Amino acid sequence: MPALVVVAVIIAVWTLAVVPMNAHLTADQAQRDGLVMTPEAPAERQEYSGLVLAFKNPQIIPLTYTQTRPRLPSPHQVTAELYDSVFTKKITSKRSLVYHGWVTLSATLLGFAIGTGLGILLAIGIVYSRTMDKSVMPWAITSQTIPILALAPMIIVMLGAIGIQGLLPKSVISAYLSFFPVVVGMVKGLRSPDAMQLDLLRTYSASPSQGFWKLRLPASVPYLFASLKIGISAALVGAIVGELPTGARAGFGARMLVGDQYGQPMVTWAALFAAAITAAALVAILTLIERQTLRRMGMEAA
Amino acid sequence: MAYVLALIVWGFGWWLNIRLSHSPRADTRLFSLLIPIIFGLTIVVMWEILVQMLDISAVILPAPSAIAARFAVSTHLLWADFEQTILKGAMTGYVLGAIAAFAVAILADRSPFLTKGILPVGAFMAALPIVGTAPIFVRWLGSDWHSKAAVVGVMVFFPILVNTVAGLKDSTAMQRDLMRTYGAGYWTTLFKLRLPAAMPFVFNGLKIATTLALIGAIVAEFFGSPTVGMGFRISTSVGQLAMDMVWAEIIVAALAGSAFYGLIALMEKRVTFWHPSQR
Amino acid sequence: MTQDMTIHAQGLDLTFDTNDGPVHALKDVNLEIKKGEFVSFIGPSGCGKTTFLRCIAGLETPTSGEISVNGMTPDQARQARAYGYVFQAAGLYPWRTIGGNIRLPLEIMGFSKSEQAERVARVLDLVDLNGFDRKFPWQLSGGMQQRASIARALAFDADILLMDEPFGALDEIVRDHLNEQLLQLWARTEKTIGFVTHSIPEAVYLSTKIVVMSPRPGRISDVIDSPLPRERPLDIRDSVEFIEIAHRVRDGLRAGHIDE
Amino acid sequence: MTQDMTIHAQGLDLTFDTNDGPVHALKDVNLEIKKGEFVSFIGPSGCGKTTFLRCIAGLETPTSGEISVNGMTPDQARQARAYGYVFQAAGLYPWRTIGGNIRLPLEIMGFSKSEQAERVARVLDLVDLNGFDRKFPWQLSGGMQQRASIARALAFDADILLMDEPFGALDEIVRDHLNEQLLQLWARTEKTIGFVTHSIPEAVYLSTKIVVMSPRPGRISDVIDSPLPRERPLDIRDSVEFIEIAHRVRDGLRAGHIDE
Amino acid sequence: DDANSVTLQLQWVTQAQFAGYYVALDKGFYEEEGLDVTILPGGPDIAPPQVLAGGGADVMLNWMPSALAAREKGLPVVNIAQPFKSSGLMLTCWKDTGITSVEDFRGKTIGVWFFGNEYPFLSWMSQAGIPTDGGEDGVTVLKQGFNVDPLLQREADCISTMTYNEYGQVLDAGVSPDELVTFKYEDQGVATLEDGIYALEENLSDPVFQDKMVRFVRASMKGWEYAGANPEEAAGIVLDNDETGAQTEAHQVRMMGEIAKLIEGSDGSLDVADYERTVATLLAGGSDPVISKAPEGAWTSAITDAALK
Ligand SMILES: Nc1ncnc2c1ncn2[C@@H]1O[C@H](COP(=O)(O)OP(=O)(O)OP(=O)(O)O)[C@@H](O)[C@H]1O
Ligand SMILES: Nc1ncnc2c1ncn2[C@@H]1O[C@H](COP(=O)(O)OP(=O)(O)OP(=O)(O)O)[C@@H](O)[C@H]1O
Ligand SMILES: Cc1ncc(C[n+]2csc(CCO)c2C)c(N)n1
Ligand SMILES: [Mg+2]
Ligand SMILES: [Mg+2]
Repeated sequence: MPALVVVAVIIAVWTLAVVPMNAHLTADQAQRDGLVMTPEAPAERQEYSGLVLAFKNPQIIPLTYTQTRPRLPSPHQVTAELYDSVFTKKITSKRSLVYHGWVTLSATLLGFAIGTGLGILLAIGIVYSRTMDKSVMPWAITSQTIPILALAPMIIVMLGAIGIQGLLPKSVISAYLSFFPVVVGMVKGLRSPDAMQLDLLRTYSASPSQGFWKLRLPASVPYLFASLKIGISAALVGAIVGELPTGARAGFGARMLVGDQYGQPMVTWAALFAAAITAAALVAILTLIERQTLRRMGMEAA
Repeated sequence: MAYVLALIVWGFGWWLNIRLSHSPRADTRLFSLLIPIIFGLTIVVMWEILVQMLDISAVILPAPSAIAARFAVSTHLLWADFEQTILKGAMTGYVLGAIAAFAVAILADRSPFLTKGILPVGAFMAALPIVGTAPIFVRWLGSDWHSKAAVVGVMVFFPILVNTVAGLKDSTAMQRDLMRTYGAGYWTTLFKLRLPAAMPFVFNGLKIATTLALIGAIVAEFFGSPTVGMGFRISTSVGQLAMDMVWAEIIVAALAGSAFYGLIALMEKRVTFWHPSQR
Repeated sequence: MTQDMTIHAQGLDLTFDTNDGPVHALKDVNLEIKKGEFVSFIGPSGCGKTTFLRCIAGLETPTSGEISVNGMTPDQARQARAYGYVFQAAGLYPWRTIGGNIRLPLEIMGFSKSEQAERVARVLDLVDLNGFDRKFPWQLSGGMQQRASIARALAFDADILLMDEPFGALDEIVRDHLNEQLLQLWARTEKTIGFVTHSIPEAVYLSTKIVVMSPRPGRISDVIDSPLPRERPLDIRDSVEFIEIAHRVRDGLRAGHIDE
Repeated sequence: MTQDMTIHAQGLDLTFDTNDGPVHALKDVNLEIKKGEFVSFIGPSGCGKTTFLRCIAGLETPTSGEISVNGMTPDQARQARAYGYVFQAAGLYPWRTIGGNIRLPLEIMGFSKSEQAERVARVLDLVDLNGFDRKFPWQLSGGMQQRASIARALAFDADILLMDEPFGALDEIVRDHLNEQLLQLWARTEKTIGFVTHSIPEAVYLSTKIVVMSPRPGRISDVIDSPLPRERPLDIRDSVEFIEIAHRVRDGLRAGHIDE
Repeated sequence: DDANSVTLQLQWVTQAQFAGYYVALDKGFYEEEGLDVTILPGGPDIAPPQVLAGGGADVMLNWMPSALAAREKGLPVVNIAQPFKSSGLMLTCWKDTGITSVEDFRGKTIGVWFFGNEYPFLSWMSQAGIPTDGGEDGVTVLKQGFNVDPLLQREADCISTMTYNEYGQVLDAGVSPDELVTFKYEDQGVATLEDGIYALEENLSDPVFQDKMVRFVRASMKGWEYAGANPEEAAGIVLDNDETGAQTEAHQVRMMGEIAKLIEGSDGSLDVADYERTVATLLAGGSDPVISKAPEGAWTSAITDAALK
C-alpha cells in the first residue's frame, strides 16, 4: 500500500516534530514539578527555539510526548483518543465520534446532493444560455469569494426566522461550498467536445437536448467526477463550518470548538482526523464509482 | 406589492441581458463587463426594494444604500483590512500552497507508487476543515498573518495538486509515443509535453483555489488576529450588529476575489489558447 | 432554379481569420449538383475541399455568395436531416462502442430499437466489421475506425451523402470493395453524393461529375462531366474513356500545382 | 547476427486484452531488415501493420518473441535516438505552431537555435508548407497537418525512419513529389526506412523489400525482394518488372482477404 | 402554542454559566409554569440580538454593553431580568512580565474578546488614558480566540478570562496562581453587567408575551436558586444537556461554584445602581464611546416585579 508508506513517513516526521513543538510548555511544566531547567526564567526560554531548548534540557524530551495540553499531540495520543471515542463508546452515545460523525455526515450528504444538483443545473444553464454564461458565471465566482463564516449566521438567522432549523441550514452552507467546483468542472466538461464531435451532431440536426445527452454529458463525465471529489470535501467542510453558528451542538465542528475552548486538544485533533478520514472515505467511494463508470464507458485506458 | 415590483425589476434586467448577450457585440470586452454588471445591479435594486418596502431590520439585512454609505466613509479602514488579510495572508498562502502543490504533483507523478500514496493523503488534507486547522495554526504561528497564510496554503494545496496530477496524465497516447520515439527523458517529456498539456487542468485548480484562499484568510481571523483584518472586522462588526460594515467587507472580498479570479482566468486564456474550451 | 437541382452554389467566398492574418480558403466558387449525381472533389491538399463540403452541410458560413440545398438554405436542409457526413478523421465518440457509435444517428432520428439493431448489423457487415460491434474505438486500427465512421453515415438514409476522403486509410482491395458497394448503394437509392478523394482512378470510377480544385485561394479549375455509363464494372478502369478522363483530371491537378 | 542487420524480429507474438476477450494482433512474425533497406508493409486494414511498426520502435512490447534493432533492444535504440516516426494520424501538439512542432525534436536533441531555424525552413519547403510556419495545427487542412508531421520526422537525421501511411491523405501529385523526395533522401543518407502504405504502386515504386501481411491474427504472408535498381525514375512504373511485382503483391493481398 | 412557548438564545455553548436555565428545564420548573421552553446554545458566530431580531428566539442572554450597543443600532432590546449580580470578567497576566498595575500595561500585548465583548476593556483603557493602538506607551490588542493559548504560549502578556472558565483553564494547564496577576473588572470599577435576560421592546407591549416572560423569569430564577444550592447536581444537569459530549465533570463543577458567586445577591431584578454604573462606564469610552448617550427604556422592572410578587 503506497498510501501507507507515505503515511508512515508523515507520522515519522510528525513524531520528531513533537519534541521542538512542545519543548517550551513541557519545560515550564517540568520546572513547576521541580526539575531544573536552563535557562531558568520561562520568559527567557522563549528566546530559544524548541529544538535548542530540548537540546539544553534532554530530560524533557520523553515528557514532550505525554503532555495533556500539547501544542502538537504525539501520534499515539491522537490515535488513542480516536480509538477511545470511536470504538469504546456506544455509537448512540454523545461521547462517541461515530454519533457525531453521523450528525455531520447527514448534513454533508444532503448539502452535497443539493450543491451538486444545483451546480449541474447551473452549468447546463451556463453552457446553453449565452445570457446566463455572460451574467451568472461572474457572480457564481463572486459568490465564492464571500466568506461563508460571515454569511452563515445571517443565513441561519434568516432560515430560523421562517422556522427552518436543524439539518437544512447546515446543508445550505454545505451546498454553498460544494456547488462551485461542480459548476466550474461541469462547464469545462460540457464544453470539452471538440469541433468535429459537435459538427457530427449538427449534420444530424440533433436537438439541443440530444446534444446534451449524447455528447456533452458523456464527454463531461471525467470532469464531473474530478469536481465531485473536490465538492464532497467542500461539502463536509461546509457542514462542519455550519455547526458553529447553529449553536455548536453536535457533530465534528462542535467537538473541535469545544475541545479548543476547554483546553482539550486531543478532542479537537481526534475530531479533525475523524473528519478527514470521513472525507477520504467519501472520496474513495466516489473514486470507486468513477472507475466503474469510466470502465463501463470504455474511457479508463484511453 | 414589493414582490411584484421586485419581479418587474428582475424581468427588465433579464430582458436587457438577453438582448445584450445576443447582440453581435456580445463578445467585446465592454459587453462582457456590462452584462454581469447589469445582472448585479438588477439584484441590488431588487434587494433595496425588498428591504425598504418590507421594512427588514438593518440588523439582519441592511439596504444596499446603507452599505454604500458605510463603504464610502470607511475606505481607509477597509484598505488596511484588505492589506492585512488579502495581500499578506491570502496571497502569501496562495503562492506557497501553489508552489508546494506543484512540487508535490511533479514528485508524485514520477512514480505511480507515489501518486497512489500522495493523492489519498492530499485528499485527507483537503478535508481538514478550516474550523479545526485555524485554531491550531494560530496556536503555532501566532495571531498575525503568518498563521492565516498557513491556513490558506493548506486549503489551496489539494485542488491544485489533484488538478496538476490529472493534467500531467492528460496527454494522448500518440503524443506520449512521439516523445518516446525521440528517446526523450523524463524532464524533457515533462517540459515539452506534459506540462503544456496539463495547463488547462492546472488553471482549473488555480481558479478554484483563488476563492478558497480568500475564504481561508478571512475565516481564520475568527480564531485569533490582531485588531485589523477583514475577518476581524467582520466578526467584530457582527457582534456590534454593524451589518453595514459586514457587508462593506463582503463587498471588498467579492471585488478582490473576482479581480483575483479574473487575473488567473486571463492568464489561462493566454496560456491555454489552444484548448477547445478556449476557442 | 429547377426542382431537381439539389445543390446550387454561386459566387461562394470564404476567408478564415487566423492569428497571422486572413486565409482565403474559397474564392468565387460556382457549382450546380443535380439530384442523384455522384460528384467527386479532387485537388491538392489545402485547396478547400473540406471547407466547401462543410459549406454545403451548413457547418461553415461563407463570407459571401449563396448556396442552396434542395431549394433551402443548408441550415434548413440540416433541420430536415438531409445529410450523411463522413469526416476526414473518424471522429468516433470514445465512450461509445463501435455499435453504439453507429447507433447514434439512429437514436437521434428516433428509429425503433429493433430497426436500430438491424441497421447496425447491416452496415457493420457492409464495411466488413462484423464482430467489432462491442469494441471501443481505441481498440481498432486506423482504417477500421474510418470504416466504422462510414458505417455510421450509411446507417440512416440521408438524401445527400457527403464524404471527406472516406477511403484514404484503406487498402486497395477493401477500397475496391467499398467503391463497388458505394456505387450499388447509389444506384439503388438515387442518393446525391459529394465525395472528396485524392485518388484520380477512384474519382473517375465513381463519379458522374468530377470537380477539380486549385489552391490558395481555393477555386474550381475544372468540372468534368463523366460520359461513363451508370453501370460500372471494375474493369471499366481499363477503358479508353476512363483513361481519357483520368488524363484530363491529372492535367487539371498539375496545372493547379504549377500555378502555385 | 551480422553487423549490418539493422532490425531482426523472431517469432513475434502480440495479444491485446480487451473488454471482450483477447485480440491476437501479431502471430509468429519473423523478419530481417538490413541497414539501408527500404521496406514497405502492405496488408488489409487491421492486420497489424501499425502494431508491428510500434514493436520495432519499442512502443509496444511483444507478448513473446524477440526483436533487436542495431543489435540493441528497441528501448535502447530509442534512447539512442535511432527513430524518426510518422504516425498514422498527424498528432501535432496543439499548443505549438507548425514551426514549433517541427522544432520540437530539434530542441530535444539539442540543436543550436540557428541550426533549428535552418532545418525547419528546409523541411517546410520539402513538404511544401512554406508560409505556414506560424499557423496552429487546427488552422490547417488534414493533409497539411499530415505533411507537417512528416516534416517533423525528417527534421532530424534519424537512422531509421518509420512511417505509418504518411501519404494517405495527400493527392497524387503531391504524393508523387514526396515519393521522389523520399527516395532521394534515402539514396543520399542510407537511412533504413519502414513504410506502411495501402497503395500497391507506391509500395513497389519505393521499396527494396515488400512485406505483405494478412489479418487476424496478423501474419507475414509474403516477403518480396524487389529487383528494381536503386535509381528509380517515375516512369519505371511502366516497366515489366514493376508490373510483375505489383501483381504478386496484389495476389498476396487478395489471398489475405479470401482467407478471412 | 404561542402563549406558552419560549425560545431562549444563550450567548455561548452549553456550560454551567447557563446552569439556571438548564436546571429549570430539567427539574420541570418551566413546565410547572405551563411553559414549553427551548434552549438554543450559542457559539462563536452567534449574535444573540440578531437572532432575536430575526425572530429565531423570544429572549436572549447578553452582556449589557452589547445589548445597549444593539439598542443604539436600532434594535430595541430591553433588560427584563438580571440574574448575574457581579461581573466575572478579568485580565490574567504573567507575573514575570513585571505587570503590577494598570500603568504597566503600556507596551504590553493583551488578548481581548471582541464580538461585542470588547466594550468594557476599551472603556477601561480610555478611562486609564492608555491608547489601544499598539504604540510605545499603549497596549497591543490581540483578538483572542476561544482558548487560553495566547497566554500559555506567551504570545500575549495578559488575556481576558472569566473567573468561572478561562481562569480555571489556565490553572488546569499547570500554572500556579502565584505565577499570575489578575485584574478583575469588578475591582477596577469598570464592571459592566453580564448575562442579563433581554426581550424585544415591541413584544413586551403584548400582555400575553409579558405574562409569558413573567413566568419564564420566575421559573428561571427558581432554577438559579436550585443550581446555587446544589452545584454538583446542576453541573450534572448541564453535562446531560451538553450534546457535544466533550465537557468534563470536574470543569463544570468548578464553573458552577464560581457562577454561584456571581449570582449571589441577585433575586433576578436589575439593580439600578449597577445599571447606572454600567452606562457610565460605557459612556466614558473616550473618542469612540460604545454608546453616545444614556439610553432610555433599556430596562424594565415590570417583569421581575410581577415574577417576584
Ligand atoms: N490498443 C489496442 N487494444 C486492443 N486492440 C488493439 C489495440 N490496438 C490495435 N488493436 C487491434 O489489433 C489489430 C491490429 O491493429 P493495427 O492497428 O496494427 O492494424 P493496421 O494493420 O495498422 O490497420 P490499418 O491499416 O487499418 O491502420 C486490430 O484488430 C485492432 O483491433
Ligand atoms: N479553422 C480554420 N482556421 C483557419 N484556417 C483554416 C481553418 N480550416 C481550414 N483552414 C485553411 O483553409 C484552407 C483550406 O482548408 P481545407 O481543410 O478546406 O483543405 P482541403 O482541401 O480539405 O485539404 P486536405 O486535402 O489536406 O484535407 C487551408 O489553407 C487551411 O489552412
Ligand atoms: C465570539 C465570541 N467571543 C467572545 C464571547 C464572549 N463570551 C461571552 S460568554 C463566554 C464564555 C466564557 O466562558 C464568552 C467567551 C462571545 N460570546 N462570542
Ligand atoms: Mg480536407
Ligand atoms: Mg494502422
